[in-house]
Amino acid sequence: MIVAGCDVGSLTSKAVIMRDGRILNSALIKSKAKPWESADEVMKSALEGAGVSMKEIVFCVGTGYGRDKMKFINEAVTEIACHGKGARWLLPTAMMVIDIGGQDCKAMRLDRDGRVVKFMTNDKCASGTGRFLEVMARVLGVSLEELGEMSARAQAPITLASACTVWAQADVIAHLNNRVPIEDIAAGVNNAMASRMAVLANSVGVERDVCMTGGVAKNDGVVSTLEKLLGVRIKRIRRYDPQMAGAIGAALFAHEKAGGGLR
Amino acid sequence: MMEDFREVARVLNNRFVQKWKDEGKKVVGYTCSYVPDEIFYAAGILPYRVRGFGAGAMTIGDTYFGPFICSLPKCMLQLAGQGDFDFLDGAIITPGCDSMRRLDECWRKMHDDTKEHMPGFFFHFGVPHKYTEYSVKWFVDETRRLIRAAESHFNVAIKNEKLLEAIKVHNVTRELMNRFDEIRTRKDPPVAGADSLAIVLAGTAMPRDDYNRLLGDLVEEIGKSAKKLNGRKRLMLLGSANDDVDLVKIIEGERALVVADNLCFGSRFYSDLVSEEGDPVEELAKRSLAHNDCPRMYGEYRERLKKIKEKVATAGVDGVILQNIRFCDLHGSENGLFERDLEKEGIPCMRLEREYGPIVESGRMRMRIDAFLERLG
Amino acid sequence: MITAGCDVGSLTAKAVILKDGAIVASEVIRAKTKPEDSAREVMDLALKKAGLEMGAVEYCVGTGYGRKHIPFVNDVESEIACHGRGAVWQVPSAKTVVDIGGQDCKAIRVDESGNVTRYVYNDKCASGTGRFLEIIAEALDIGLEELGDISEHSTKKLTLSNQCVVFAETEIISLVNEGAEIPDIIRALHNAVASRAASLAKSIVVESDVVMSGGVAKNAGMFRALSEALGVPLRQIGDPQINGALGAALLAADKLKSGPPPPLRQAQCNARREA
Amino acid sequence: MRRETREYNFDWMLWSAFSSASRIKMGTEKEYRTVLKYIPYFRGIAEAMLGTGEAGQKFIDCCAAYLDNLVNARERGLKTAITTFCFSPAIMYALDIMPICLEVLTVMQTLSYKRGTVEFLDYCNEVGYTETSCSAQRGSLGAYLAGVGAEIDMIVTDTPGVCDTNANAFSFASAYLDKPFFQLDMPPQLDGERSDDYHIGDFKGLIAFLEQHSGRKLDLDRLREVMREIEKQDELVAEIEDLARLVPNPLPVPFNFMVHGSRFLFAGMKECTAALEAMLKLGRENAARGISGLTGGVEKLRGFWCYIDHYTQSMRLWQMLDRNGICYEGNILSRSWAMNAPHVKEFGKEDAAYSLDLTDLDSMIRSMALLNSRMPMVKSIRGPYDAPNMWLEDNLNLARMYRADFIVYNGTPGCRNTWGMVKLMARDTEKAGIPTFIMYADAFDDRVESWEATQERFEEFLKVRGLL
Ligand SMILES: Nc1ncnc2c1ncn2[C@@H]1O[C@H](COP(=O)(O)OP(=O)(O)O)[C@@H](O)[C@H]1O
Ligand SMILES: Nc1ncnc2c1ncn2[C@@H]1O[C@H](COP(=O)(O)OP(=O)(O)O)[C@@H](O)[C@H]1O
Ligand code: SF4
Ligand code: SF4
Ligand code: SF4
Repeated sequence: MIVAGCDVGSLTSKAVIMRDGRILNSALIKSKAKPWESADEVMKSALEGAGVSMKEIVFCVGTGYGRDKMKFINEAVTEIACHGKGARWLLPTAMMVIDIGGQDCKAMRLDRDGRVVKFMTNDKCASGTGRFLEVMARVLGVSLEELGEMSARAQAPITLASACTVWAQADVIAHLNNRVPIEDIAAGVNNAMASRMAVLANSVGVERDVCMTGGVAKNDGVVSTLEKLLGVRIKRIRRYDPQMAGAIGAALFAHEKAGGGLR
Repeated sequence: MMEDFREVARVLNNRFVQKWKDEGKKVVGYTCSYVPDEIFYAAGILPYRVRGFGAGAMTIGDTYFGPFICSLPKCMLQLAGQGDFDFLDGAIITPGCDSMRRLDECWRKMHDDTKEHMPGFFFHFGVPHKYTEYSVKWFVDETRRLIRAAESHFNVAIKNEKLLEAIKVHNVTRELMNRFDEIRTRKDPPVAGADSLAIVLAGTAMPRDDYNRLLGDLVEEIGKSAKKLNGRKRLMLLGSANDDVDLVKIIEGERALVVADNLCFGSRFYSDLVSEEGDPVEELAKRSLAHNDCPRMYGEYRERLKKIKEKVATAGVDGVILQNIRFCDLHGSENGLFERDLEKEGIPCMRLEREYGPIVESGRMRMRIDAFLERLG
Repeated sequence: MITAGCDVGSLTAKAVILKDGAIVASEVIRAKTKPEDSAREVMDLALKKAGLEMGAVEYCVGTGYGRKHIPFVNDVESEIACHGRGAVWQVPSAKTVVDIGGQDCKAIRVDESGNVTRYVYNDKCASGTGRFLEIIAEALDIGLEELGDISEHSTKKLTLSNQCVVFAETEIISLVNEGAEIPDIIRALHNAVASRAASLAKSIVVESDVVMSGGVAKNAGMFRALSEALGVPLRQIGDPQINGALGAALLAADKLKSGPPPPLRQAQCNARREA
Repeated sequence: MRRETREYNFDWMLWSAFSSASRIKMGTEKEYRTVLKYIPYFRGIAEAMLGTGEAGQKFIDCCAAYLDNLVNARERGLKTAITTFCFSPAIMYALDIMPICLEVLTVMQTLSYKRGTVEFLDYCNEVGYTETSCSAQRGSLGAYLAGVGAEIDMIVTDTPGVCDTNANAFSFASAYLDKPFFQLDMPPQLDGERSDDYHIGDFKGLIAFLEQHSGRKLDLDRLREVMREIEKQDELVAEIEDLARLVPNPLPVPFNFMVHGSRFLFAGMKECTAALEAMLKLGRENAARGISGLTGGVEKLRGFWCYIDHYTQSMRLWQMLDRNGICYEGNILSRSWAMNAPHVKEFGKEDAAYSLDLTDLDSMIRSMALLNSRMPMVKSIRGPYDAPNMWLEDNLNLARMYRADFIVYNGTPGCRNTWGMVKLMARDTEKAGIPTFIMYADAFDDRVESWEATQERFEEFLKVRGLL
């Protein structure tokens, strides 16, 4: 039985094709202005890679910011539930999920069955989101990957006035102009991000194991600072790309809804 | 009836107010549920609860208020400055919370600049934060001060027997609303939370006699209604003031119903009767100060929690939404306590922080509410 | 007497060369990562236009966000002082200046000689600045220069609710998805930015004549929106974007009159933060 | 909160820093370095305070003595109560209750540790307290909520009706920790019989509450003893304030903080009297020599703070003022409203002031109630800002009396009360001809606006407005 999950986020869109609970293929593209276009394109690309046609998909679940606007889905599920589900698949011992995506971050606690029992989101202000990191990486002239690695080499991380993404950007420029080593700035950026996230995580209550999902899970600077702040180890995900967690969860929901048993 | 209520909930200077004014009668605005309506009813003046609904731009609000202030009073000032409240003959500002009390100065300074849009009668009404013998005494004095000021400004006499009569009329509303509550919390109720809010809003913005009549009819009618909104999750809404029916509509969507609340434009409007015996001013003051539904009454959290738990049980609530306007400290922090203590009892809660003002983009809010409903199963 | 002003902003760098009270050349370029590079380049271009060498400039004042890093100035002044001075030179009857640049928005009250009597900056966050317009223009794939014209075609009034720049972007995208017309959206965007700037200006009490300066003043839609939000007509100035640099050059001339120029300032380079 | 933060007791950390500092005698450089090694981040404050000589030393002694009692409260049979600043703790000392004034402890922590109170600030949010609330309490409240400070017996606040945000922090704490709660509520008017009756009724209620929860009876002689000390202290403060009127002002910049720290936390303590005496002594010496209290000895400008002063880490604001030759004429929160205070006489504000009458219990309770209702914040920002005896009038009077060249507003974004009216106030003070600067920084949290940005805007203000 072939099913699919499609996650149209604010920055990236993801699709996962699954056969009998195994991932056949996945795809990730930058989101377009119109969510249905993103959905169509990312699905097309995932299907092509899997050598599967749309008709063969028995059930498809949509999630993410644009979930209500997709044309081909059978059902829409919120990204909270999908990330919870996906995280459990990525890390079977996960009791807590921290997801940092492009425009919001979420902390959730799972019950033994992988259902979300408690969650908090931050979406009032763009600081504390993946978007914040992107803006900073651009100002520093480094890639997102480098931004994560660099902070390990920092000597004296700066404190960033992190109230606002746009102003934090001005702050970063000022530090650059003052010839503050770029590593120290990068570390300051990651710290600011991690400490915002830590507040959220602590307020839902940290429980082990912690699984990080979303694009920012790939930023090791943020993850390791977060470990320090929360006082727990965060298992690095090897099973699949953590940025795909939402789409994986959606596909797993599709699998269940189409009558497939839990693996 | 329901259509009348819905209309009054949407229009500030509504038909009823216009008619009242056409008859040459006065209207006095107030900002907080701690101002006793009865006083103005007794004076033949229409008490009108000032709202922030419908403010688009914030040019005036932001000119006078600082940046870290709840947007509800800012929106009120914006509307006032645009002339939307020009129909008011008076306004009463209370120190409900720190953001709201500064509407007093901001409104006056705006008037200094424009020489417009401030009612002739403008009164700062000090409401204590506690219920004790001496605070009631103080508040009785304060209420008398208000009465005297209104009497002399509007050239009316607010006599005790008139006040007692007003109390009776307002208690009728409270009793009708309690009956309405009973209908609203039935198993498959005939009415949604959005309409319940419209009904309360109408009560704060139209002549009480008209309102009681319409409300009586409505309660009668829907009490018998066969309409059933079934199969939905039952929510309770707590927190900051909300006078926007659309917000409740977004929360309810297709799959949920708001069946209970503890809101300023909500149950706080009709909870607690005023004793019809004794000195009316004292009784009004006592009801106000004993009315501890709002976190501005410090140190009474336990009592509020108890009330809410009772409501959760009687209304068969599946989940509680704890919302607050950004920068609303009172509700923002009390929501944290409610969350802790209600979750402990197995009552699912979700906190929601929002900006007050026109709701344009509802996607984010929808996502969180959907996730919460998913959690409720 | 030849003086120069150099304004290194967050988005653009500007230079003005003044000779005996008249502008002989001005130049605007996009700012580079390093403020010293922007400064050098824009000044070189302006000098070339004027047919002058740097040595001919008797006094140079730097201003703007990157002012401390300009390698060739005799003195630096804040943008507030420069915008005030520049505006009064362009419109002698000016009493209030509203400057909206890339990263901040300021309202300035000035006396007849262009001295600043009061001023305020944008509070809270970056909404109400040119950056807001840039981000949205980018998201909608529209050039900054086109915004003004497009908003002319608006027929319906829309309101934006989000104050956050970054979220306003999402909100706008969802408006597009819901089929709202681009001109209406742009107009709403202009109104949102203008309304923030107007409340800022009003908080220090607006007195006519009002001049709008900064790059955003080149956007006719914004110019009109601000005028509406303030409820007073605005005075147009030649090139509003160079107003700061012009003010700097004027201040340079003032300083030159009152005494010989100090030596060139050392740009701050390695001022590592105090521990 | 990091694990290591949880492992240290909050009060104990402060105690160890301050008591080490109090051991730094004016002695040898070597001794000084050795002690500083144990308290590395304390350096900024230690140097600034000790730089004022005996006065600073005595003040640090006083802090250490207070913290010593706090850390050992249980062993010494003392109860503890969380209190607000702008509350005179004397009544507590008279009942053997240790006041824990959240704001002052937040300041101590911000001044002495590198990470300041960041983790505690965040901890409050984590347990559900709103993130947009005032950081002044949150900074140390977090420690008590987390259970890493002294055990709390009761909670007393005197800001309802003045600053609801602040009161809210205390009612949150009481609900969260499940501890008895008492509020002194402030009506919008300060004076007049109605208000006095209210204040006195409330204060009697407070005494009953304290007696109930401490299990002690208010002892007339103890109270009188504490109040005598306050009388002495008020006298000293009045003289110190009078010296601040001189041009140049002979007082060093940190004195102002020391004065109000004393009044909010140490009122009635003998050590506090000693510190104030030493401060007055130094002030008089400087005055006799006609020199300024600034390190550079030259006074270029005088500034008055219309709200809280900017503490943050390492006392950077004060160092900047000192460096620029700006004399800090204090802030509205450091002014006393005792009958003998210079501004009370100058402006004929006797009805807004208090005096102590030690005749009998009734007169003492009455005096304490009125004293408390006239603590600066509680006095000046309870009603409309432009009403008599309120913020605007007090600011203008004080700024003029101290011949301030400019006024600065600084607070925390959590301060609804003042942010709600500060634009209006600034307009009025500007109209009165005093340049006014509104700072957007948070006095207790560096993450709101960086110090670099704050400093730049401040210096720009001085320059653009032609002050420096
Ligand atoms: N390779 C990477 N290394 C570090 N960070 C990354 C990487 N790839 C993506 N990110 C981060 O992930 C974010 C996007 O996350 P994503 O979960 O795709 O967002 P959304 O689902 O909201 O569109 C980006 O803003 C970026 O900060
Ligand atoms: N040609 C143009 N048409 C319309 N708007 C413009 C134009 N050029 C610049 N802008 C606006 O001006 C802003 C930059 O203003 P500027 O005064 O140059 O900023 P800064 O001095 O901070 O670099 C941009 O954010 C943009 O919104
Ligand atoms: S919502 Fe909160 S902050 Fe706003 S006016 Fe009401 S109580 Fe005050
Ligand atoms: S502060 Fe900045 S990031 Fe936050 S809401 Fe405002 S513009 Fe957005
Ligand atoms: S700073 Fe403001 S909120 Fe904080 S205690 Fe003071 S008045 Fe209250």
